[in-house]
Amino acid sequence: MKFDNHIRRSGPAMLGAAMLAFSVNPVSAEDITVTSFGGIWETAIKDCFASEFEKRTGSKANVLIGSPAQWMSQIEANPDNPPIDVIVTTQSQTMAAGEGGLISRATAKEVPNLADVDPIFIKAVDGWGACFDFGAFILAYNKDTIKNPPKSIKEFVDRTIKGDWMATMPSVSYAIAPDIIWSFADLYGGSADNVDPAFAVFKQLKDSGNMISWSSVTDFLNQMSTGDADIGMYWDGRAYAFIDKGNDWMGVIKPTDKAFMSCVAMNKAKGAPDAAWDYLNIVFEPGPQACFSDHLKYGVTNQKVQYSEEMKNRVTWPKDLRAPNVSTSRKIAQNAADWIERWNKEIGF
Amino acid sequence: MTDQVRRGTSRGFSGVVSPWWIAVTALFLVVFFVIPIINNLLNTDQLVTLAKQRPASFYYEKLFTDPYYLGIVADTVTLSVGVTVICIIIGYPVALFLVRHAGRWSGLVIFLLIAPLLTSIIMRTFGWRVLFARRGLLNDFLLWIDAIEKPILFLNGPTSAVIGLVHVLVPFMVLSIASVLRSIDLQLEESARILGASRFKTFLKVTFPLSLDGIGTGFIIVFLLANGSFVTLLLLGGGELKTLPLLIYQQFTISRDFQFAAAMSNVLLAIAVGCLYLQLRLIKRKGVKG
Amino acid sequence: MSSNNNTDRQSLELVLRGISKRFGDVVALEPSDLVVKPGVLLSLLGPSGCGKTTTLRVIAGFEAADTGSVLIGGKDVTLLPPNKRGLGMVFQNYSLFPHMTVADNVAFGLRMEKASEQEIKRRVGEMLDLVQLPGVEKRFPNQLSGGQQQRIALARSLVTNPSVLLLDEPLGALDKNLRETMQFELRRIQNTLGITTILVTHDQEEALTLSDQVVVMDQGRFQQIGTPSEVYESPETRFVSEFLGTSNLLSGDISAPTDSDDRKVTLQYGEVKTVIESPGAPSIPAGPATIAIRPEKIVLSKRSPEMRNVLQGIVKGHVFRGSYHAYEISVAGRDDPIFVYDQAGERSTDAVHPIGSGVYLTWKRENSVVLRD
Amino acid sequence: MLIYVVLFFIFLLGPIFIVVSISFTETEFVAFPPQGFSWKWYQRFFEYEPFIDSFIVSVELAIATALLAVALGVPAALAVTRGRVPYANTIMTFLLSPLSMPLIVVGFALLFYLSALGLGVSFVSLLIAHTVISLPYVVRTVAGVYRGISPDYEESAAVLGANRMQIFWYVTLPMIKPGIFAGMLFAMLISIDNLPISFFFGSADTNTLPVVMLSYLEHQFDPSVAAASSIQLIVAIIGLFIVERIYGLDAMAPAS
Repeated sequence: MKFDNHIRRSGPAMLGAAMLAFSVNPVSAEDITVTSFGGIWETAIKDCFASEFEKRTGSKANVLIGSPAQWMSQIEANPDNPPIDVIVTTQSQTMAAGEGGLISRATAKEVPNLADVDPIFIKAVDGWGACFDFGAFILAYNKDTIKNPPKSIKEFVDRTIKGDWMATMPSVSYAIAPDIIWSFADLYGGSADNVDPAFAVFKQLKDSGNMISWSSVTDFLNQMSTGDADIGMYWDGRAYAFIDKGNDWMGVIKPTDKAFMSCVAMNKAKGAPDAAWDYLNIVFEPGPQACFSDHLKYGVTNQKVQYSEEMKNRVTWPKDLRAPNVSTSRKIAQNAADWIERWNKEIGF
Repeated sequence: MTDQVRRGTSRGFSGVVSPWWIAVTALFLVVFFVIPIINNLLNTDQLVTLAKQRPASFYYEKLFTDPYYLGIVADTVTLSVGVTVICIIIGYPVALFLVRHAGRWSGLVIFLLIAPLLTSIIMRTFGWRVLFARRGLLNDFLLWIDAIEKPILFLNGPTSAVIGLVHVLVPFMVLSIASVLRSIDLQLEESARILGASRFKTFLKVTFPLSLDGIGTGFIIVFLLANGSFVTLLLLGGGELKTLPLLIYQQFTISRDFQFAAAMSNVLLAIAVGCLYLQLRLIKRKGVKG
Repeated sequence: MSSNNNTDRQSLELVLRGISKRFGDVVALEPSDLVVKPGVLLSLLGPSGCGKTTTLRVIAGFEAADTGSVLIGGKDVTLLPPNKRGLGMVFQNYSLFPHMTVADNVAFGLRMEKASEQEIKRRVGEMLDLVQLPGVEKRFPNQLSGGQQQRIALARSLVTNPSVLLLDEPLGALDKNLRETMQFELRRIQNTLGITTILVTHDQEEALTLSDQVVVMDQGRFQQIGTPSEVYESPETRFVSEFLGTSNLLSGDISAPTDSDDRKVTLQYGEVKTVIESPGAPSIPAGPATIAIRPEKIVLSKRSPEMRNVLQGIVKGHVFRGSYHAYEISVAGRDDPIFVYDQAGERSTDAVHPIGSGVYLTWKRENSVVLRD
Repeated sequence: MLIYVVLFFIFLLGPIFIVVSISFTETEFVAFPPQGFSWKWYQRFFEYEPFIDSFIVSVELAIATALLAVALGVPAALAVTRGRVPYANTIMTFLLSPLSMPLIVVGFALLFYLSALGLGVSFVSLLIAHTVISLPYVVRTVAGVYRGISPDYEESAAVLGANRMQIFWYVTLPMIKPGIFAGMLFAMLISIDNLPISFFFGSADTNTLPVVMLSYLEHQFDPSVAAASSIQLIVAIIGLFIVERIYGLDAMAPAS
């Protein structure tokens, strides 16, 4: 071996400065970055909102996949030049983002279509824009193993404790756990100030050994598919979408004692350009909303939306939903940490 | 100048490396690790949240006096130590095999060890879920051989979480132990055998003590990784098994109580750094040979 | 000495002046002086931890001495780094670079000097011839035996014509037979090149065989400096006499110095009082003292010889060791036995003095030496 | 012994095997054992832009991270091992300390900090964050290898007239090369599988594969995620083979 060869061979290991070659592609001023959850959510946002925005304005709407906690932190870290222009958030996150100064308050002036949105979906986020879609917690069950499904949440609870089936419910690690805790409290006679009734129920469910939990929407489908659970509380849109994919064995029951409701809001980040308003107006427009509903099988919030025949039967109408009012929502957000701590201590899954 | 005392002014030959070589790296870590962490801990009360605002002492008091949180801290340490010990026990023979018996296959063995690390943690965990499910392979098998009458709930408990963690971390342990075993002079073992020690005794009295250094290194890595992990716990433990990292994750994503998260991070960091320092001292004492 | 080379360095004198070194609270080397004449092979001999390696590392420049200076050929190199001192060094484990061929290893020093490739090729060939390993250029160190590696290490250290060669236990890793062969080899090469050489060893036989001069070290101190026969025959301290082979130590009382070189030492064993004459340094004060006598210097006889230094004893043990008989003799009133090596006569494996017989022990006065404790 | 080792590897590779086999199922949902055989989920991977884009980002990031971590980690590892550095123990602890911090905390803290520095949500930010957490692996591996190499080699070179840079370049570097490769490999593994940090720095241009996979998985669970996982595995295996070719995987467990 020549000495020089040896020198050459040891060379490349040290050169590490190539890193600066990679950098962010600059986005033109007109383009905006909007957000979405992954999978079919992303498809729906792209097909119904982003492409419509691009068609009308000629600018691009980049769709970013991720989660609200991540986006809020990103906006908060870069208040003057947020990497995100339109953020998707849950109810309590929307209020936190609004009061924390991360988002601009949208009214019918900036987003004309907000005028047609059912007011309960504006109140649900204390007027920080509005929810654009909503989900109801129905009971999804395995038709093969459960011939006589429960009619209501209370019946579901009782028969789970009795041991009629293996049941599953959202875990404390799921983003809207605090809302679910309040809903149970409300159902069993408590309130945002008194969640003891809810915890009494959770305790019984836990002790029965017949209840497990799911921590993501697909987690639930796995549990149902693998047989870990026979029945569970689940999002209506998700259940319908799953059934439509050929899973006839899954059945859905709208509980008679009001399904728990949760909705998703969309807002403009404070430092974002005005093009974001145009995008939001599309999001709240009847046509794109119907498109979204078709994709995700969820209810949407513009009252002028023409649902497909199928969706008309499926959507749980606002009057059948158990939803917190504004002051309750705030209390939920404030008490979330304490409730979760209590859940950790007393229930544990 | 003959008798002039020169101590301290000239240090002789200190090898190729200058102590200054640490400076850039240390500066990088200070700028991009230490300062951000400190900065973060000091400013958590200004973050956007609807959670109740309380003084930091409230959280520390809770962590150190509330039996529940003391339990969490204890569970965190127990889990990390437990997983580490299991990794040592099941990984040691593999390391021994790799160094002593694999011969020219050692490349393949190492490859197989690393392969699991190349897939996404999400999918690795998912593989376990399929195996452990109530109607999964494992239960089917146990039912088939009549070992059980009704499916066992493996998932969403400490068992599956520990198995998942061991699965992810045991390769690090094997590699750490193997690198030390490799440096042990075979003659030492041979002379012990010639002196009449049984195979087992030789292992116990010669090989094992000499390999403690590798176990120490493996212990650090596995302990620290276990100590900070939450994805496996989240996906396999079903929240049944609560540790500090998992609670921190909860605070970030659900209740947005950043102050509590910061307090828990500090406790976790203190545990980890304390353990790390202890281990390094131990290694230093045991491994000063040449 | 190869003189047809412009990189030749003359064989130079090495001087240590008041060198000392401490590591924390541990004194590795007391202030010491040493002069090594050009072309001399000097051994630093002593047990491990005696400071011999520290001394070598100070000469090489790996350790900075706390005090004193190092002079090579009259030039003060104390503050020069190792690569500027023009030395050659062979380490105990050879430390051949495993990722380089033999040729690249040997050529390393020349490449650092930016010698031409032609020159390098010629010098490497010369060196491999010198160490009697021609033709191994393309091999890697791990393809060579221990002895071969040793030779290559030597070739590598000599290729730049260093002014001083440092050898740190160079033969320690070899087995006994190979070690003896290499001792001769080393001496041959050193003689051929006439290079000033410092050898660190803990093997007294090696030191005595190889060196022109031996420095016996203990506890960071140069205990004695001299030719091999000087330090062997006339040890000055108890340590030197004990470290270099077997010695009988007799303790007694020394008289004050007189005009002559001789000192009178009174040995008192039980009732018996014997006066011994021995040469001793005038600096040794009167009082308790020890004298040392090598076992092979004692003559045994059945009848009282007509000499001055005579002790009486009884044979307690006997071993035949091929070239000599070893006796263990007890002297009344003395706890330790005295060892005597008696040259074996022709075909005699039997002891001349059977166990239990009484004998007289005697030696020439110049064969004993009074020691400093 | 052999039986034990075989069982061990069944344990280790079992879940991987399941994932890979699921990626070939014909069914719309994740099923094991897989039903039928089909490439359609691989097709889906290549058609679904976020998968491909994030995959490229992940690979670029892993390589850049490995290089930067080596450039920063190797000198520090050498100095701490044999540089007569005061408080070497404490400094080593410090260098390894990013290991001990929950990654989610590191990610969160760095997001705010780097944004304040003006780096924001960018590839450079991601690179810095990933380097911070990969550094300990490089330091540890290189220090392990270096500790096992006798100082005699460097001293030999010094006596032979080499200055510091020459010793480093001709002697030290070639001898620690196995450790550098192993460190780089570790750094890449850590980077490519990282979720808790990448999560905070996700943007349309900087989402990494795990971030996209998690988001996809949470909202639409079909076998394409298994296909994405398998592709990641294949690319990583190719990388491993390259390393094996250059240096041999034994470097992952250097004799120390």
